[in-house]
Formats: sequence, structure tokens, C-alpha cells
Amino acid sequence: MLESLLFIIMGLIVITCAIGVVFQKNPIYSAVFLIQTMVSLAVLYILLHAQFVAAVQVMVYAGAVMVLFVFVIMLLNVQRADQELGKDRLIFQKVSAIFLGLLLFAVIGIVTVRSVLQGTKGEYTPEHMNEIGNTQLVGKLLFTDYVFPFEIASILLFAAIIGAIILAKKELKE
Amino acid sequence: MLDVILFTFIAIIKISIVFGLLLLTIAYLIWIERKVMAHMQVRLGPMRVGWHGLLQPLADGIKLLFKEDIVPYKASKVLFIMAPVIAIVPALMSFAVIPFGNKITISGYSIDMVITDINIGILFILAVTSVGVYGIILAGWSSSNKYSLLGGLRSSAQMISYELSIGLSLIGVLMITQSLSLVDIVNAQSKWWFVLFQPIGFMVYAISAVAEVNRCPFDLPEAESELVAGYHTEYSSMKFSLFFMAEYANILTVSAIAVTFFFGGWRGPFLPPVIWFLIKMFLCIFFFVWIRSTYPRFRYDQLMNFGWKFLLPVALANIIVTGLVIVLIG
Amino acid sequence: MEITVPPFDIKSIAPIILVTITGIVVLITDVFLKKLPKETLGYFSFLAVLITGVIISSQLGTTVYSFSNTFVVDDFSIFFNFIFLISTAIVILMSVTYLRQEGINYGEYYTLILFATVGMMLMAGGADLITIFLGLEIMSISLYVLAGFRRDRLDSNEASLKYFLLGAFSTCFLLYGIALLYGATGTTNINEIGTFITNNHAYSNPMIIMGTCLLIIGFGFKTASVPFHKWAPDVYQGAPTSVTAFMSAGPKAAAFAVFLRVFLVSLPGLETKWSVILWVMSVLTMTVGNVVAITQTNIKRMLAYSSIAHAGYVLMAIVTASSLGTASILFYLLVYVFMNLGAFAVIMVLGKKGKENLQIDDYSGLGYKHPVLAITMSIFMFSLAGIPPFAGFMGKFYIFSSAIKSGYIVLAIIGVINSVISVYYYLRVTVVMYMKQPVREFAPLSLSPFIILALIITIWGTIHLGIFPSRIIEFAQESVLLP
Amino acid sequence: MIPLTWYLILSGALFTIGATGVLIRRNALVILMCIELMLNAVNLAFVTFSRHHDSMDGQIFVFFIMTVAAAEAAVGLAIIVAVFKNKATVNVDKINLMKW
Repeated sequence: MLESLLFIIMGLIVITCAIGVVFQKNPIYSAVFLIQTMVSLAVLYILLHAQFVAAVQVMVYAGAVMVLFVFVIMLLNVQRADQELGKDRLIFQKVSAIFLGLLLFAVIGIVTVRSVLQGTKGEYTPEHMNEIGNTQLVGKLLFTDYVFPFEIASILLFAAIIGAIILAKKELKE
Repeated sequence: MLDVILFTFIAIIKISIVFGLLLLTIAYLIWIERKVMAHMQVRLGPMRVGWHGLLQPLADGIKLLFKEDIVPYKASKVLFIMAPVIAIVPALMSFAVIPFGNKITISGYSIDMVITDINIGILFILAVTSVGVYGIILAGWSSSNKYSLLGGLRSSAQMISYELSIGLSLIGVLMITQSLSLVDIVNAQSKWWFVLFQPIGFMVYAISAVAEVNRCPFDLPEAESELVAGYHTEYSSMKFSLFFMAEYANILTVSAIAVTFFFGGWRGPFLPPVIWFLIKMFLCIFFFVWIRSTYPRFRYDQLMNFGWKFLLPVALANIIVTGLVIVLIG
Repeated sequence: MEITVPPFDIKSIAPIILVTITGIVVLITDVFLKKLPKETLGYFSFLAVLITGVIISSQLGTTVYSFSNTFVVDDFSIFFNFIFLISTAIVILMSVTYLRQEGINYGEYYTLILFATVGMMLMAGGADLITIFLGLEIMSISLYVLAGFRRDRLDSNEASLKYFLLGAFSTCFLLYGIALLYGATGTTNINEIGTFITNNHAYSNPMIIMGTCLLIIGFGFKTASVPFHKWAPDVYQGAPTSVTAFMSAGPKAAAFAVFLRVFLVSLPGLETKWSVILWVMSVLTMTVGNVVAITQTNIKRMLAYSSIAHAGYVLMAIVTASSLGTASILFYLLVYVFMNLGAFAVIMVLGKKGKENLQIDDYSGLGYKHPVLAITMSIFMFSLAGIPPFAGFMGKFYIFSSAIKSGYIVLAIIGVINSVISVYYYLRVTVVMYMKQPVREFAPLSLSPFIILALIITIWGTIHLGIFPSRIIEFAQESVLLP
Repeated sequence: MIPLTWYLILSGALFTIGATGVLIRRNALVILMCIELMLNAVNLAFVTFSRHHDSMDGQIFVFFIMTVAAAEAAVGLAIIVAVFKNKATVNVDKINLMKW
């Protein structure tokens, strides 16, 4: 009961804020809405017994990625001069985009409702998971079954660091 | 059914006691800071209001409450009003998982001296405090004042940089206890405090904690000589005091974490656990004030270099060494 | 909680480790030995790539699943690894002079190229959607940055931004597709997905079908297939030429490797469904690519559309879903690496700092001034157009014959018609070079031993594979994935 | 206990809103934010499926998606900053040296 109520409230917040992200004129308001979306999603993850993902969601997305966004928005200080122009030309595009979006949603909705969720049941039921601890399980899997992707992820981050520095650095010396 | 009601009742009681005490402590923290600093500088500090100025925080609070609340004409109103709230809520929330004492039993019903013991305790704290940055950064932006903006940018950069070191410095302890729950961590220290096993981790934590709460010598975001008052230049009245409270609440949080992680939490002989916890925490706070009245301010590039090029590698090395030792000892 | 650390099969990932370490070493050397000429870094990377090739050839003939079935070494991945390493090696040779000339001579360039190669190798060898996804992202992120490597040039910035925004957008679709597949089957391992679908006869589970469609969108973007091709011409035109060459060869092959592995291993049961979609995509891709290429005046943009068209031919072979089709794809991608990189090498030889001479008209009269270079360019153009005796002809021949053998006659006919259309714009370059009077001085050419070596290798590949294709074809046929 | 289908529909809605946002907005920063929104939708779908299957693979995948999202955000913002330095705009309609 309480869970359903929480889901409905959080779901409504998520949807409202997501729409806010899209339709806010000022990028900083979009960013604030996005942060709110992410934090509300973390609550949903807890409802789904994924505590670690919830914590990381807040820590990584809200605490790091979005700070970077807000940072860049402030640094660039994009002002009115950069307001989206050519309203007339875009009306058609906007309408068709929203139409396409609704279509996509309809398709996804139909697919999810029509599908019978089958598939092999794994061993990690919520009870079993609470016994071991969600975080411990994630850690165990990352260092056993998924150790290879885990190590690759470091290459990915390294490439991203190099890339970000090379693109945004002030002066590069020959 | 009765259980549920009792549980809810106790939870509400616990929350209100912790919350009330927290606010009171924050108020008196300011008094303590003024007094300690005064005596370090051979002054007396507040003396007029009450015995040795004990009622000073009350007077300050009433003064701030009745001041005119100014919202700058060009500010973006919503964010300007929201920012102080965003700053203080996470600061208070992180106390939800900190254990203040052992279990106590009242008429056959045992009560944990912690609002809630969740198995991702420290992750919860790190996640919640990382949201607190937005209070500052949005305050800086929404004031449409260049000093505020610069202060906001500086502080958010600083907080993000040092958050990494904070997280990494605690991992050594987590590796020893193999649990993220703060209750488990305190229980694991029944023999030895972890500061003995993790001296480097504690040093890194202590330094980055000072930086994380924007205290001297890392108080660049509000460097008076450069930025007026940093991100809260434009704030007045209650909104200003909310920022002030957030800052002190953060000091309490990092002190409480330090006590829990490195100094055995509420454990100690003779005295009741809660008292031990408070004593340890106030020693940490004294340390904060001590540093503030002793050291000059860093320069900004020094601050960043120190964080990224010294603290971070040291914290990483600490993790590697801890891991090696654990493997070798088995 | 018991933790048993799985065995580390270093041997199977040795090539990846070697390339990664080379990338890191290049970066560190660049920082600490400032006096070292950057050419040395390029030379060093080239050498490392060659050594990696030797290590890979020692893995031939084995099929090893390692790291809890997240990574696989089989002949299929080895063949693709050869394609990637050859393209990387040639691109490194081509870049050395170009980078100095354009004033973007930073060591990070080689690191990013090598990391992109690592990403491609992971894509080809990924046996789990997680590995494939991470490999794809390593490759993509390196390429986003490489496309914007000329930071002071707006067109390079623009290419990078467009590539990034559309790439990230398509990644979301790919991920949603993976999520739906995971939801329907409960696993992300591509073999297990395949087994699950066959065992449960889940051929018409809407979630799996939807997931497949989203995967097609994601992979279609990476292979620049119509209608997900819009980024390709702009990115190819704006990116530094060496990067354009790189993007058109290795990453494209890598995307096809993933395409093949996921669709032939995980989703063979749904072949009747996805082959229809791919059929349409193949026709559209060939036709749009070739027709639009005719109108282009910028040679990089023209080659971009030509590369879209070539993706269409490869898609045709995927539609057949036969072992012959797969073998023809492997062969074709190898051939494409040689002839396309060769064409870009010639473009780079003709370019100078500040004046890259990218209009097709800039080539007028090249045949009189620099006959050797003109002949070289003509060879590549003939080969791209599919004129015998060059390798491009053999590649197309095998693809069309595999389509006909599998009964896709209409598709093959459309392919042949397209091939004929493409002759027009490829030959136009040759015509301009020989039939028009020179309007400007060409000298000095940006020649260096490195780029000459690159040209020799590509010419050799284009001619050799055209005349003596049998050994490579056999190798390709042994390397097909199908059971 | 809420049926998991609700979560999936929520995820679909979020994904759709993000995709629509990418198509109708012209500010590169907001487009990037909409892409983050879509990635979040994918994460929600993964966690839901992971709960349904009682397997951890989905949560592990989410972990990697977050890594990738962070890397992409860093590179993407760097690209936007580089564009802004040269052109002083983040409006993708004005960044049109070559035709789209």
C-alpha cells in the first residue's frame, strides 16, 4: 500500500520533471529538473531492492555528472542571444517530433503490456539479496563474473579523460 | 499492528530528538567557535548576553529572524529561494544513519540509538552530501552577482574534488570491516580504533573534510578579501542563516563520520555511550576551530593541485597498501 | 559469502593488453620526453600494432571463451582483428606527416587511435552484450574526440559535436534494445540469448522483436546505413582527413562484426523478421549513397557517401545470413580497408597546410603533373567502383554471388545496378585528373617515407587481393561464425 | 506490490520524453541532458528486469551504463566548450558550416 503510494508519487514527479527538462527555456532550470528526476528515480530503485544502484545514482548522476553540467552552463553563461531561433520554421518539426514521441511511447507501451515476461529466474531473490547485502553482491559479481568488463571500463574512462582534456584545455604546446 | 504503531512512534521520537538536538548544537557551535577563537587570540568573545554570552546564539537567531528579507531584483526568484533549502536538507539528512550509542532497552523493547541502520550507510551519507553542492552552486548562480557566481563555482569545484579523496580515504576502513553499515563499523572497533590501522586514511580524511565543508584554510568560496562573502553575498535574514546552519551541520556530519570511522564511535569506558560520542565529536570540532585560528588561506591553484596531485594519489596508495596487508595477513 | 576468483586467461586478451599498454606508454612518453620528435611515437605505435598482429596470428584456429564467457577468441574475431590492425597500422603511417602539417601533432592522437582499436577488438571479441557495449563506447568516445582534434577549426568542432550528439542518441536506442532483450531472456550473454530463444520458441515475443528493431537502429547508426546515415557526410568532411580515413575503415568493420555476431548468434531464430528490415535498409543504403555521391563536389564528402553505399553492399550479405555471405563480408571489409585508405592517402599527399585541396576540381590535370600519383588514385577509384582486376571487383562479386545463391535475386540486381551508377562518380575523379588542364601548381607534395609505405601497402593489397584472392577467401570461409 | 509493468511503462515514458526532447530542442546542452534522461530510462528498465528475473546482471549493466554516461557527459561537455570557444553559441541550428 505504502509502496504503491510511493511509486505513484515518485512516478508523477519523474514524469513532471522530465517534461520540465524538455520544455524549460533556461538550461539551468532544465538541469535542476533533471537532478530532481534522477533523485526520484533513486527512490524507485530502492523500491526495486537495488540499494546500491540507488546510492550510486544519486552519487554519480546527481552528485557528479549534473554538477559538471551546471558548471558548464554557468561557465558558458549562455544568455538570451542564444535563445532558440526560427520559431516558425521549427513549429512543424516540433509537432512532428512530439507525434513521433507519442508513437514511440505507444509502441513501447503496447510491447510491455503485451509481453509475457518469461525467462529463467535467477538465484538473487530479494530475501536472498538482503541476506548477503546488495552492495556486497554487486562487488562480488564485479570482481568475479564481470571482472573483464570492469577492467575495460577503466580504459573507457581513461579515453574519456584524455579526450576531455585535449578538447577543453586552454593552450596546447607543440 | 501494535508493532507497526510502536515502530512508527519510536521512529518519530528518535527523529525529533536528533533533529532538535542537532539544531540546538548548531546554534551553540557558533558560540563555541567564537569563544574558542577568542581565547586563542587572548580575547573574551561574547560576554554580554547571559553568563559568558551563553544566550548569544538565541539573540543572534532572533535578530536574523526579524531582519528584512531581500531578494535581489535581477535574481531568479525560485532558485534563489530554493538554494538555502537545498543546502540544509542534505546536511541534516545524513544524520539519519549515524549511530549515537548502543542498543538500549526500555520496558522490554530494545531501541537502536540510530534513526535507521541501512546496509548502505556510508554510501547514503556520501550520496546525500554530494547533493548539498547544488545549494551553494545554485545560490551563486541565482543571485546574478559576479562575486556570488565565482564563489559558487569555486566552492563546487572544491567540493567535488575533495569528495573523491573523502570517499577513497574511507574505503580502507570499509575493506577491514567488509560492511557499509555504520553500526557494523562501530561494532568492529570494539578492540582497536581504526585510526591505528588507517593513519594515512585518517589524515587524508581529516584534510579533505576540512576542505569539503569549506572551512579555513580552504575557505576560498567565501574569501572576504576577494569575493566579499562568496555565494551568500546577496543573502540576508533567515535564508542567510540557513546557509550558516548548513555549514555547521556539515561540520557536525564530517565530525560524526570521523568519530564513527576512526575513533570507535560511541565506544568508551565508564561514561554512557552517547556522552562518549558527543565528547569525541566536540574534540573534532575543537580541531576545526583550532585550524581556523591558526592557518592562513590557501591560494586557489594550490588548493586544486593539493587535492588532485597529492591527496588523491595518497588515498589511492593507502587503498592498495591496505589491500596488500589484508591479503598477506589473510 | 564465498568469492572464487575466476581464472585470468591472459593469453586470450594479450593483444588487447598490448595495444592498451602501448597507448598508455605513448601518452606517458609524450609527457616526459618533450624533446622526442612525435614521429617516433607514431613509429612506436606502428611497431606495437605489428607485434600485436603477430600475437594474434598465433591464436589462429582456437576457440576460447574466457572471463566467465564475456570474451571470446575465435577465427571470426581474429579475422576482424586483422582488419582493425591493418587499418590502424596504415592510418598511423598516413598520420605522421599529416599531423605535423596541420599543427595538431600531439601524442594523444596515437593514444586515442590505439584505444579506438582496443574498442574495436573488444567489439569483435565480445561474447556478452556488456563487453560489446563497452567496446563500442571506447571506440566511439575516442572517435568523438579524434573528429574534433583540430580544436581551432570550426568544421572539426562541428563534426565532433554532430557525431557526438547523434552517436549518444543512437547509443540510447541500442541500450534500450539490449534492455528489452535482457528483459525477455534474463541474460546478456549472446550465446545464452540465442539458446533461450530457440528453446522457448520465443520468436514472436513482442519484447524480443522490439529489442531487435532497436538494435538495428543502434548498429545501423554505427555502420552509417540509411536512414541513420545523416551524420556521416558532415563528420567525414569536417574531421581531420587521417581521422576520416580511420573512421571509414576500422570502426565500420567493427560495427559490422557486432552486427554479424549478435544477429547470427543471438537472433538467428528471428531471421525471417530482421532480414526483411535489413533488405529494405540495404536497398536504401546502396541507392541513397550512390545517387547522392554523384552530386558531391568535395572529395571527402563524396567518399563519405561512397562509404555509405558500400555499407549497403555489406548489409546485402548480412541479409543472406549464410556462411557464404559472412565469408564474403569478411573478405569485402578487408578489401575495403585497402582501397579506401589508399584513396585517403592520396588525398592527404595532395593536401597542404591551410589548403587541403578537397574539391574534386582541384585534381584537374594531376595526370600530367604527377602521373604516378594519378595512376595510384585511379587504381583505388577503379577498385572502389568494382572494375576488374582490382580487389573491389572480387569483393563485390562474392557478395552478389552469395546473395544470388541464397535466392535474393532482386537484391543482387539492385546491387549491380547501383554498382554501375557508382562507376560514374568514381570515374569522374579519373576523368578530371586526365582530361582537364591543370589549373594550379601541385608541388610540393606532402610526401614522406611513411606515407609512401602506406601507399605501397594499400596498392599491393588492392591488386593482390584482386588477382590472387583465393587464400584470403579460404581464410574467410574458415572464419565464418555459423555452426 | 506494484506490478513491474508499471515500472516499464514509466521507463518507456521517460525514454520517449527524452527522445522527443532531443528532437525538439536546439540547445546542445539541453540535448545532452535529454540524452541523459534516456539513459536513465534505460537504467530503470534494467533494474526492473533485474528484479523480475531475480538476477543481478541488470544491476551490473546499470553500473556500466552509469560509467559510460559519466564518460560521455565529460567528453560531450568538452566538445560543447570547444565549439563555444570558436563560435560563441551552443545552438545546433547555428552550427551549420556543413549542411546537416
